Amino acid sequence: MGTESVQPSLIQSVVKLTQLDKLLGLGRANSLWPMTFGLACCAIEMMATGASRFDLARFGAEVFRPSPRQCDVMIVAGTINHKMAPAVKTLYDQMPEPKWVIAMGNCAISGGPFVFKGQYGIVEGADKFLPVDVYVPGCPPRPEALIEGILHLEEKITGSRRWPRVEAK
Amino acid sequence: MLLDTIKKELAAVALSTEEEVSAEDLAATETPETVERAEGEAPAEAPEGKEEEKPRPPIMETDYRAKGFHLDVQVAPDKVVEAAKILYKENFFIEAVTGVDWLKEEEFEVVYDYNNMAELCRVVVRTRVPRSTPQLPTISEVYAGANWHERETHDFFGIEFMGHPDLSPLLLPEDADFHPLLKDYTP
Amino acid sequence: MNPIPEVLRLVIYLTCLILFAALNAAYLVWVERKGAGHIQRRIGPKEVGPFGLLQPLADGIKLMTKQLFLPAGVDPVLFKVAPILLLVPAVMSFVTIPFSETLVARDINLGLLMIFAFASVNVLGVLIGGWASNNKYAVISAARAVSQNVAYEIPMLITVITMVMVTQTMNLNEIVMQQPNIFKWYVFRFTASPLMPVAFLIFFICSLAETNRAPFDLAEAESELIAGAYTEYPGMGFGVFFMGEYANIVIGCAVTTILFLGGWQCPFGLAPGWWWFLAKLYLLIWTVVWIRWTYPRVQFYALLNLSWKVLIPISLVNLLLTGAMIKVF
Amino acid sequence: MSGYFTELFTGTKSLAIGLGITIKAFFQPVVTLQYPYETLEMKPRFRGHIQLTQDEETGESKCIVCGMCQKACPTGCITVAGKKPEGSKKKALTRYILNFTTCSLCGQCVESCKPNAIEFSKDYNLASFDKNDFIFDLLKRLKEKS
Amino acid sequence: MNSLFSADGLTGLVFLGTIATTVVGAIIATNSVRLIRAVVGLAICFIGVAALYYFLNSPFVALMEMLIYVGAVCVTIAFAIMLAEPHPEKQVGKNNALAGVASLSVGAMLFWGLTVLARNTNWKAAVSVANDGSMREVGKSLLTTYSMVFELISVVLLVAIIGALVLARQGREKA
Amino acid sequence: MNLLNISNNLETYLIIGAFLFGMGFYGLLQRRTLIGMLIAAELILSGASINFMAFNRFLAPDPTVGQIFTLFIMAIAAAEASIALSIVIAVYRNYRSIDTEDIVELKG
Amino acid sequence: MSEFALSQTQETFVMNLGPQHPATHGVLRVKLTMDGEYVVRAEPVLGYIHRMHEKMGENRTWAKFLPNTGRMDYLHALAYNHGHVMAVERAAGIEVPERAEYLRVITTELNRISSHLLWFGAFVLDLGGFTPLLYAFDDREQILDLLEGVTGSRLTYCYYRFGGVYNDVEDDFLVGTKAFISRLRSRLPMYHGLVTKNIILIKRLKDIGPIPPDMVTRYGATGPVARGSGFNFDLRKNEPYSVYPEFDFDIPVYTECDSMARYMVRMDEMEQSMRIIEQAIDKLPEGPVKAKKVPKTLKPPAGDYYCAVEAARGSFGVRIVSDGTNTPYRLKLRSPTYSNLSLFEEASEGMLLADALALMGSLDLVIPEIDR
Repeated sequence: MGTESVQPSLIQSVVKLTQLDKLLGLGRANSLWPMTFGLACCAIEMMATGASRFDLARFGAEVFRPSPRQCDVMIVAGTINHKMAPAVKTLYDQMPEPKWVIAMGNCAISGGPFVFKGQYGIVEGADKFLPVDVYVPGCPPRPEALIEGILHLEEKITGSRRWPRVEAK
Repeated sequence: MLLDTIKKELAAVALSTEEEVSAEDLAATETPETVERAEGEAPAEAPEGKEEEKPRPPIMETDYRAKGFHLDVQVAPDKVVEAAKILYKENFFIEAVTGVDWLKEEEFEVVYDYNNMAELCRVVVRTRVPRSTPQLPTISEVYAGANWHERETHDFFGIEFMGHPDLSPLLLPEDADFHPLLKDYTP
Repeated sequence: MNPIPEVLRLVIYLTCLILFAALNAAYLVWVERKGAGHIQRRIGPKEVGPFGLLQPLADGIKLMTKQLFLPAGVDPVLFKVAPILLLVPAVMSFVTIPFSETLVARDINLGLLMIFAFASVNVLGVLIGGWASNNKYAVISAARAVSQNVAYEIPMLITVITMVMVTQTMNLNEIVMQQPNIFKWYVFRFTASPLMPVAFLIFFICSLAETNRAPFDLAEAESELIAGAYTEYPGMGFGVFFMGEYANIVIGCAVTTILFLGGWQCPFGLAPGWWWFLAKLYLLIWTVVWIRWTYPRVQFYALLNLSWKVLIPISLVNLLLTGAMIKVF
Repeated sequence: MSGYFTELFTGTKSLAIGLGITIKAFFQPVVTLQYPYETLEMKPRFRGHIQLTQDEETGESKCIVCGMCQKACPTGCITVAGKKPEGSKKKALTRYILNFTTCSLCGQCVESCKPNAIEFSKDYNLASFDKNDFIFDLLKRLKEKS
Repeated sequence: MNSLFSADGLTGLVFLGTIATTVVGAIIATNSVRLIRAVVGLAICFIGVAALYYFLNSPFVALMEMLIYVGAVCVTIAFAIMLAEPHPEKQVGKNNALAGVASLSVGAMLFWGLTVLARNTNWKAAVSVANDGSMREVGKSLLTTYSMVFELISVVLLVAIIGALVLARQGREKA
Repeated sequence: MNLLNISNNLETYLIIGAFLFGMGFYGLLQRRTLIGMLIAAELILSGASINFMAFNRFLAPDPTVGQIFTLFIMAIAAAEASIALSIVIAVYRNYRSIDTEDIVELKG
Repeated sequence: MSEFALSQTQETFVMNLGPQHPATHGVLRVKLTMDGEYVVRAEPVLGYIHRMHEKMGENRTWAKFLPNTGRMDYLHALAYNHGHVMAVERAAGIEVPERAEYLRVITTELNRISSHLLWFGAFVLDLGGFTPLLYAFDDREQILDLLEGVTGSRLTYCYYRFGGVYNDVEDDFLVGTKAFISRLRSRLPMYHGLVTKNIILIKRLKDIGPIPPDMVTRYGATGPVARGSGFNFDLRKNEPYSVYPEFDFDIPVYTECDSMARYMVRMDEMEQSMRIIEQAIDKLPEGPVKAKKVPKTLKPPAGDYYCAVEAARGSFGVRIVSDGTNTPYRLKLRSPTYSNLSLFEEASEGMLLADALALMGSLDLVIPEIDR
């Protein structure tokens, strides 16, 4: 697969909020197709989010596409190490604009429990080389947290939140 | 008893106490050096632990309940293949190959864990190579599964397995030139 | 003869058909997702519009506004031609399908043949798309699609020939008119051949295989070939492929309905009309969805064996039997 | 030849059974928990990020700034600081920073805390646009709560 | 003068489109560097030819053309190209200018000659037509007058299938 | 001549047939690969078929003959294509090339 | 044939499966040399999720390594917890109270069922069936709820401690577990009807991906892979640890050596695990769940120790080399799938791509455990 360098946030910079863009935003926000891309433990929770109990499909985001060309959002679920980082970057580059990144789990946010002095293997956070839009912490996060992350992303795209906010008790 | 048979057979390849190699090996476990090492890292308890092991025979039945294995065999580096062949004949399978970096003694220890499916009998074969020239023959011809274990050991310690088909990094990036599990490794 | 209304009629019909194909593709995806959801005891799309009915709209908007780019290394011309090669024949096939006695764009005497002639083209679309993508997965997928299509075209055509022998016509409307009630549906017409239900099954299985639907979705095997021939298609290219695929499913099911299930005829002989046709059609499509979410994918050799060792012999036996029955009675 | 037909028959039957199972599931009620509208109550032992417990009498934290949690943490995500206020023997907590982004929720801090000053929160659905949101000042959170 | 919007006018337009399709398809089929494009050109050309058959009052043959040529022959050729793709860069180098000109002139001369022949001959239409040439009639003659040929053709096809299998298999064994 | 009325004219079809024939011939000479030559051959056959069909439509007393001939040509073309392609595959397996100039040494 | 032709007849091409590919369950990369649809050589390339567990083991105290064990094999995290704490307990000579051992067995077996359920779903997903995955997840969620009630996490448990477990369980956990077992018992026939007996699946698994017994020995494959090739080898019976000798259960062994055998082993194992749990709940003794005499800072005597447990994927071994300090001198983790996967290259030779992937699925890979 080839790589293309796509200027990041090319679309966002051009876009001004008009009625049409609002419609586009609504369309995009409600059809976030994630990539079938799991790295480690969090991937299992990502699968659990798509499973019957939590059902990511309600938000139209269950279409896990295995090919980056057809994806809108990359859920980085797990630790990225130095060997994997170029591949992740390639996959991100292969996604067509507009595209978003959710860093799921502590490893993707900052390296998580695998950060220690003198570590030689991992990238300390996906935001070191990807423009992360939403962070979902946890080790691993509960499926609700990932849904919350998707809702946050929709909030970011449309500018408002359609769903009630849930306060943890 | 499987344990007895294998002990008898392995005795042929085990490091014999008379040979020079073993003298060197014994020297490594002599008290003065151990103490020296212990001073560096573990002042209180290490010498006691080591002293029990001092007259360590090259082939030794161990207390399974305390150690987790039945037979502990020390061989010369060039005998690992023979040992592997003997064990293969008795239907042992290889569990793991790994290294230990004895920095103070300037030596690598390479440990082979064998186990048997029919009867519980864990055999540990260990050998020591100098840190400056870490070379020993591969057993991947006997045990195909050792291929990856040896590659991994090469990744982590830089120990070279002579005759190994492909020692390129397995777990580390393809272009990795460092050996992270060395005690003196700093990234 | 008044030519202008004829022209207008054609234009209106074509527009309607394209709309029908597009809407069908969009809402079949919805049906698929919703059906899959309930089969898996979850809800499926729900938040986007009532019952998630606006989900296809959102997907459409998104796909259309997705950045279009040509992945590196693809053949630019063929890459763009391929989705069209898949979609256009599929839409063309709609032309001759009778939704009711009068609701048909072009009542062609060779309707059945025409559908198969056009249906045989769409495999070229997959093949070219896969090849142009310059991606090994896509190429393998294209190769699979072709061998599968070739293998299943044979029993399908044999069954169709059998049906033509029985019906004595290739005009779809006439075929429908021969089946006024449930006892005269060809699927239960034991006087024509005792193996008619089997022929129906064979035809249905073949149309599943021809449209690359599960369990015959080897060409799009997600766990093996990423997204098969469509791996490199971003945005609307993928959308068009998808539409073409669903249009093909609709056609496959429509032909099955017409040949075996009495088309727009009512099962009890009452008030025939397009609603019966659509009801039967969607029931079949629902079966396709149901099957997809039940079975694992078949193995490649099992797929070919099924065709060569099971479907072709049985359909040949059926052909001979039908011929004999026609001769005798 | 008979094997051929037996296989054909059993195969078709197995396929029909499969269809029966899925259609039965289709008509069974869904098991989905509709998250933003319906929520689960977290189990008492649920491990969210840690938070400071409240002393029922004073409303202050029970922390005695012994630093055990900081020492026990495998990833070093806890930073505790305290000082002795004038005229008091015990140290008082001035800062309790939890860097949740490196936490592994092993529970060793809670286990090691003798005065039960920290506990697991029930925050199970965190998400944010900024990763610094997860570097919690637990003391501040405690004050906001009370 | 027929209006463009009358039925005849539209037919004429469609017919022009058909000719264009055929011609363009043929040009792509013979001139593209990459063989896969040539196949697509061939498919386009065949679609045009099928439409021509339709204009020649023979929808049956037109549909058969689609089914056999586009659906089978083109797919088979494309499939063969996938199995044995020549290196395109090598092909470019081999395109000898002189040979190209020579073959072009041969082709052009043939075209010219046939065209002249077609235009200058005085074609005589048949006085009476035996039947309407419908599919039913075609079928009848296939099984009566031309039954021998029909059988022979089926034998040829059978031999072709077996021969193709044997050839393809042999190559595989050697490899 | 009315450009919109040429569909009812024998010569049109003959010229198209001649064009396809000429193109096919040109392709046959110019192409260096077996598959390319096969494609050109298919064009020649098409040209012939068009002629048959055209004569059938405009001149023949029995309008089934041309159609039957065309059908036979199709069958032959299909057989030819399958045989030729299997030869191509076999040749490719042996020579790693379907270029006609590479296949001069005719030994197994 | 001429020499030229001979050297040129390799009709192969190289294809990269992964590191992002749906069938590799994570970030395994397989360098495939293919001849059309056939696999000529499939060389796994590891290390895309290498997380330095062994290096971390040398860097932190024995206790601080605990969270790592749950993150290696996140599907059967408790077995890895178990392996590590048992190895350290063996080295430091800590006795574990009986109730704690029972709790360990109950939770680890529950976890094993959840692991097998996920494998079942993911395996059928590899074969193209999507729905069984979600049914399996439905059941798995019940287990996760139960375990979350005890351990506080859903996946990466850190529940066992040296000398016991983190906390005691309540009665509702035991009641819930029993209820779950009766639920799963009624669900398993459904799985068999939907998947096991399905002709399509049988065609895809029967006689596909054979792993002959000698290959198992040469590569050191363990767990269901070995048991599917006729080896009656399960550490719970062969090297009885914890309180497993107290229970009456069988080791499912199949001698067909194909993917179906491995599939059946795992399906049967779930039933056996349920038996174990039931017995353990019935026999669960009262008492403390943590040993009294566990020193604050552990300093096991110098020497090396080995300890292995039967994880869902095979035998997981921990080799500790202690130098008497509060951190390990060397911590070697022997992960079962590492050995199991290493035979893939040999076993998949000459297979169809789809079959090779079925074989890979039947090995039940968890990549972070391979890469460690």
